[in-house]
Amino acid sequence: MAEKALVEAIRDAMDDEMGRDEDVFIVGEDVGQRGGVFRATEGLFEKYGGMRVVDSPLAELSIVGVGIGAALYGMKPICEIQFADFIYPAFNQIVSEASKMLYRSDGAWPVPMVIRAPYGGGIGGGLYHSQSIEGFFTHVPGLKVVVPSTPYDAKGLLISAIRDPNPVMYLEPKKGYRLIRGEVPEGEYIVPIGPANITKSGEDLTIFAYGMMHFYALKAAENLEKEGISVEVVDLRTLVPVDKDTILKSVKKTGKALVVHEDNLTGGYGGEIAAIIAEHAFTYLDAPVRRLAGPDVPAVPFSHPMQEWFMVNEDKIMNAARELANY
Amino acid sequence: MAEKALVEAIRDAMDDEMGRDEDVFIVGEDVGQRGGVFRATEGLFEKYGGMRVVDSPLAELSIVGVGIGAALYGMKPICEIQFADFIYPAFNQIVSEASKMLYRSDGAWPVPMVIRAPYGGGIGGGLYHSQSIEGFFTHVPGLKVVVPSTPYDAKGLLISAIRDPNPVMYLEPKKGYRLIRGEVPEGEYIVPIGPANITKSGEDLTIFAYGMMHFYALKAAENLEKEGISVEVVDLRTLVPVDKDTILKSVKKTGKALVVHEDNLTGGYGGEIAAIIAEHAFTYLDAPVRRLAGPDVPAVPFSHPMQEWFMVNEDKIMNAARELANY
Amino acid sequence: MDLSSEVMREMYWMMLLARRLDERAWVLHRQGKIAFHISGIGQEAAQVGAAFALRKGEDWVTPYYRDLALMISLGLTPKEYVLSLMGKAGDPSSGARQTPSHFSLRRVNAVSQSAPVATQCVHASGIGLAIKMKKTNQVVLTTLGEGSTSQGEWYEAVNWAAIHQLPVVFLVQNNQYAISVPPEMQMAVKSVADKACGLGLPGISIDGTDVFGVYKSFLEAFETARSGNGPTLIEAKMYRLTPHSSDDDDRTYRSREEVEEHKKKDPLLLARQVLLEKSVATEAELDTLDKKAKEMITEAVNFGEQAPYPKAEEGMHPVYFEEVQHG
Amino acid sequence: MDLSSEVMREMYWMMLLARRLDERAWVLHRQGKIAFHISGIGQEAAQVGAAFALRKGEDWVTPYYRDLALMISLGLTPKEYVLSLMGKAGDPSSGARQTPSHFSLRRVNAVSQSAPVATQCVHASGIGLAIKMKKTNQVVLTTLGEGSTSQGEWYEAVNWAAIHQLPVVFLVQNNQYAISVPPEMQMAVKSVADKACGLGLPGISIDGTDVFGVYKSFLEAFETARSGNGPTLIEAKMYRLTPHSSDDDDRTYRSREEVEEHKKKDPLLLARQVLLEKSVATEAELDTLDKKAKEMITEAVNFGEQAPYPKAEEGMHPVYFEEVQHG
Ligand SMILES: Cc1ncc(C[n+]2csc(CCOP(=O)(O)OP(=O)(O)O)c2C)c(N)n1
Ligand SMILES: Cc1ncc(C[n+]2csc(CCOP(=O)(O)OP(=O)(O)O)c2C)c(N)n1
Ligand SMILES: [Mg+2]
Ligand SMILES: [Mg+2]
Repeated sequence: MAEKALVEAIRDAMDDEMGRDEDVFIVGEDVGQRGGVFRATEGLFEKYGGMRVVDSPLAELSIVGVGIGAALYGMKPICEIQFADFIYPAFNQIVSEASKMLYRSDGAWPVPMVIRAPYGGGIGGGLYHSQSIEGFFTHVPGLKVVVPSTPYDAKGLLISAIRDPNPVMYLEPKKGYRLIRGEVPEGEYIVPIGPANITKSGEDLTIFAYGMMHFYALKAAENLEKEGISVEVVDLRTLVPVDKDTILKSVKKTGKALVVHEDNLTGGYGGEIAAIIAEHAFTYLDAPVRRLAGPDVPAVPFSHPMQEWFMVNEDKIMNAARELANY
Repeated sequence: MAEKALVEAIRDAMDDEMGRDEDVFIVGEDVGQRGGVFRATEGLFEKYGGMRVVDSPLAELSIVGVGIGAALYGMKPICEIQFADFIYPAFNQIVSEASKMLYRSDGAWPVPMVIRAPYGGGIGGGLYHSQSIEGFFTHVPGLKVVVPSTPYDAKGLLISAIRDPNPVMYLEPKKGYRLIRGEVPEGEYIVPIGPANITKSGEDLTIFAYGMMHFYALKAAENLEKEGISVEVVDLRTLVPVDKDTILKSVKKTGKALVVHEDNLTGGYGGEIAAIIAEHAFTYLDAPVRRLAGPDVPAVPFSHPMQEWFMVNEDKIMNAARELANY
Repeated sequence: MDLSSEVMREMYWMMLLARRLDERAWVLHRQGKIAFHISGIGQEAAQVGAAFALRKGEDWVTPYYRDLALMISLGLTPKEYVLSLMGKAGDPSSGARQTPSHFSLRRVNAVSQSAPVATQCVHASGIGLAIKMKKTNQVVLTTLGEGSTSQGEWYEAVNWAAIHQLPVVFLVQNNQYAISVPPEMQMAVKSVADKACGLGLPGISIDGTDVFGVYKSFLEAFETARSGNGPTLIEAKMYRLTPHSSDDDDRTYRSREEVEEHKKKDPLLLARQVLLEKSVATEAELDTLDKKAKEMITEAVNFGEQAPYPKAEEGMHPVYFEEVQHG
Repeated sequence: MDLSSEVMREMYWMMLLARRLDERAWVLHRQGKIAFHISGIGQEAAQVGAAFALRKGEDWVTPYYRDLALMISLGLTPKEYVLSLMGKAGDPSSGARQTPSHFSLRRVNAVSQSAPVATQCVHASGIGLAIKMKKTNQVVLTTLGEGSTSQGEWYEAVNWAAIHQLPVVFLVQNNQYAISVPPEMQMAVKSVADKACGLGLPGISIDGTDVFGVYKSFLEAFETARSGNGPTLIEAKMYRLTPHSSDDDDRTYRSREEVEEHKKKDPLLLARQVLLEKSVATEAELDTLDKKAKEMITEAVNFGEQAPYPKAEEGMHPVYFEEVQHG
């Protein structure tokens, strides 16, 4: 099995699925000859041609809206949004159209499509190349939301997403594109949409995270182990539909929950997880459910000191976990 | 003091402020001669003319974007979105622009504007004339979010919103436009943005609600009183910035919290309130924090039985409160 | 190209049936038997003319809410329409989830429309792209009102079709109003057809009250599209003979005289005159048709009144494809 | 209208200063002293020509990220620019919150721009509306790239200006690429100026490499706007002589020969030739200017390197106006 970077696993998944199924195509800005600004589609234009790797006009709502139309016809579009920060022009097409189409037609019109978007900060991108967007899209019934944190999951989840008969938002922790490496099998395999993954077992508290934050959480947990704090780590992987069972089982075991994301705190996805725990594991809790998240400022500032101030990282996770363990 | 309907109080606030300050103007679809599809701007076109009550083209992003431009220049636009359901085309202008402008310019460019949007279901509006949108907009640092539930607050909060130097989203529970009536003073007064309002004092549990749900919660609480259940009701009024103090004080007193909204449950604003309570009032809680919200389907269906199934109402609130009281 | 008498009669019949059904809807609304109606009265010629130029069941349509005559021409039955008017089970458009006239009919490739205007045009371009990829010789018809061309969504949709020479025909039904707002407040060009030159596709403006003339124009445009020569923008000029919807009071923004004046150019009367002049039908025959239409509609209304409402819990599904009941 | 020698020299100076500053930014990037650069090299003539036709400090500008020469002409100093390049405290555009070249300069009415393209054009129309309301004789200049005219936002902005005859001039800097995508993939018209006819305003296409010609065109357009005769769309044709940004590798999508060919039409060289031909300046004088520019820039870079970073906690503010430090 080859070791690959996250972005390579993503490319593999698209390449494989396009090879297997000629209804799968890619549409987005600079996905063609340029191979995507993060090189996620590198080589695919050369391999599959401009009718299957389509450079769109600079207009996100049309990327998604045209994708929806093609999906209604029976195709399986993969819509690439260049940076998650630029998805808002397409908000109406995602929220009003893709996600409501099946329900509003009483099941007549499924929309099998994937929306891929690189997200997250810590890469010097400033306010508009660093944003997390899951706080919005996990509030959209009809849409599934997936965030891989390992190359293995990235490939398996993307294949699942492409084959899923529903619209799936597939968020890519872009800081990890080349930083996160791991074993990726050749060829076809699936990581199902839905189940969370317990990536480290522990006794004293559970950290819930996803994407880059899961990467850091795991490192934090390993360090804390040496301090004698036994941390369980759950990689949520699928944010919608959320895997309540795994979450509750883990909290019921450890009695303490730390929910981590880099998105802004208020109204973020962590509130949902905290609320689920507070409601359904109340009698098992030995401490308040703690959220560690990005501060409530518009987005990640550019200048290094302010960026570091904004970003959740290994240290901040360790501090929060220590505090919670000592509660 | 005259008794007025909610929509009249809203109109009064705009009329008064436009009379006092000629930088205030209204822009939106059919706000002119038509007086707005809900008649909220009735008579204002005749009084102030087409340059201050501007019929926009049918294009929401331009309503907000043009409003932002005018606000940058020093005007105080009131942007009307005809139905909250149609705000998504303007999502980019609200989230990327209005809300981030001050921060991204290090304070140089404030955006004093109001975005008014009638929201909510139970009026036979079906999927696209019934939506609640606060779940999205309470996750946007830089934006304030206000929801009145009485005519008195409606006028006082709207005057505050118009005078506020920040972008304020002012959500109008449209089912209550004519249904909710109450005393409204003539002339100038203010209800400050920020503080929640304890509208009924009680001992056994607290219901947190806003808009129509507050209207029902209050009725439910009054009924429950007769059953011997003493319910405290908090009208949140301002969703962002949230009044943590009032929330926590109340929960610490009653030990039980029921959070109610008609927006979809998952990722909704209730998760934030529940998470705040779970984190900061943990040791005071005598029961799990309970959320009662719209189900996780795309929006309110049209046909009456399904609409009623969707909507949170007095009965459902009473049932949830009873259960919680008996925990 | 000369139309056979049979086809001319058929076209007249569709206009007539749609008209009588639409008129009955207004009556049902006044009787309190339906909650909402949005009308296509005055727009039948454009719709029927376009529909007859399509290959029914093979070509695709993304319609809008005034397209009753279009849908009837494609095969929507009065019974089906009445079910949706009444929010009854079996409504093929949405299973009574959407407000009436938000059409969908999978069996004839008529895609579900939502309420946010112009979104359907982007889907049409996506369907057109899929057709181009699949190299079939289908075409797509998409329709909307002139006010809705103010949306960026429309612009982006047309832009895609023009760049990629997609087989899409954009029908703009210019009925002189967007609720209360006239075209001069929507656009600075004299005709919607003028917008085509800025987007690089042919644009024509036609008399939307002459069903037979409309037919010819669409036959040409579809032929162009079918043979790979790209999209066409067609503005059909007409007049909205009714208030915007059953919620509207159009006396606030237009005079009765203006409306009466336009009734003289009622497309149904004009078509009737042509049939008589060309001796395609006699007065008596046409009166018989009228009787037949009314009978069918009365039967449909009775059928609708007997039909059950959806069960409340049907509102729960299908949010995701996995929940769709098959068979 | 003949330009005085002094003004011509001044225009050349601004182009030169911007060019040398821009070139230095690329060097700083290669040296690892700055994290990111996005360049205006090749676009200076259009920007300086437009800027000189403005009434500096009185008129308004909503610029875009390649407008270094425009901003320098308006009074942004090299020191200020270097602060933003380096993410240092005192950056007047954003206090180092945004990535470099996302300009804002309140003292000359240059509004803060974000990264999502075309949003600034809508603000320009809003500012234009405010100017019309206030009956001043100011004008607004808004700029963007040709690819960005694919956004619905741009269309809606221009539509507003055309309908209301607002004093806005839309400058489209057509540099032949949107990252990797050529104009043929963005639009089906031959020139961006052609888009004007569909929107009902005058549109012209000019040589964007001839600074003095550009100046004349803008003087006219601003005069038209100032006298209440409405907006103009100006396409300035040019070539992006650098990669899209410091993150781009343009060899993946265009040949070196193509780039070299266009260097012959470098607008700075062309301006220099004109000055020499018209004997407005001697070679020696121009070389002295060059030396002066380099000295100023070296001084600015030294200044920037000495300047402190913002403190980490400065990232906390100002989210709301209440937090703005006054004075
Ligand atoms: C995005 C959006 N904004 C607002 C509305 C409310 N609305 C419904 S129809 C309409 C007017 C449409 O006018 P036009 O496009 O001319 O079509 P017509 O109704 O005249 O056929 C408006 C404003 C909507 N449906 N969608
Ligand atoms: C809404 C949005 N989508 C995508 C991007 C990423 N992006 C930045 S610049 C650019 C190309 C812009 O091309 P053009 O408008 O021609 O301007 P140029 O850079 O050539 O001056 C893209 C796609 C963005 N900034 N905003
Ligand atoms: Mg119309
Ligand atoms: Mg360009």
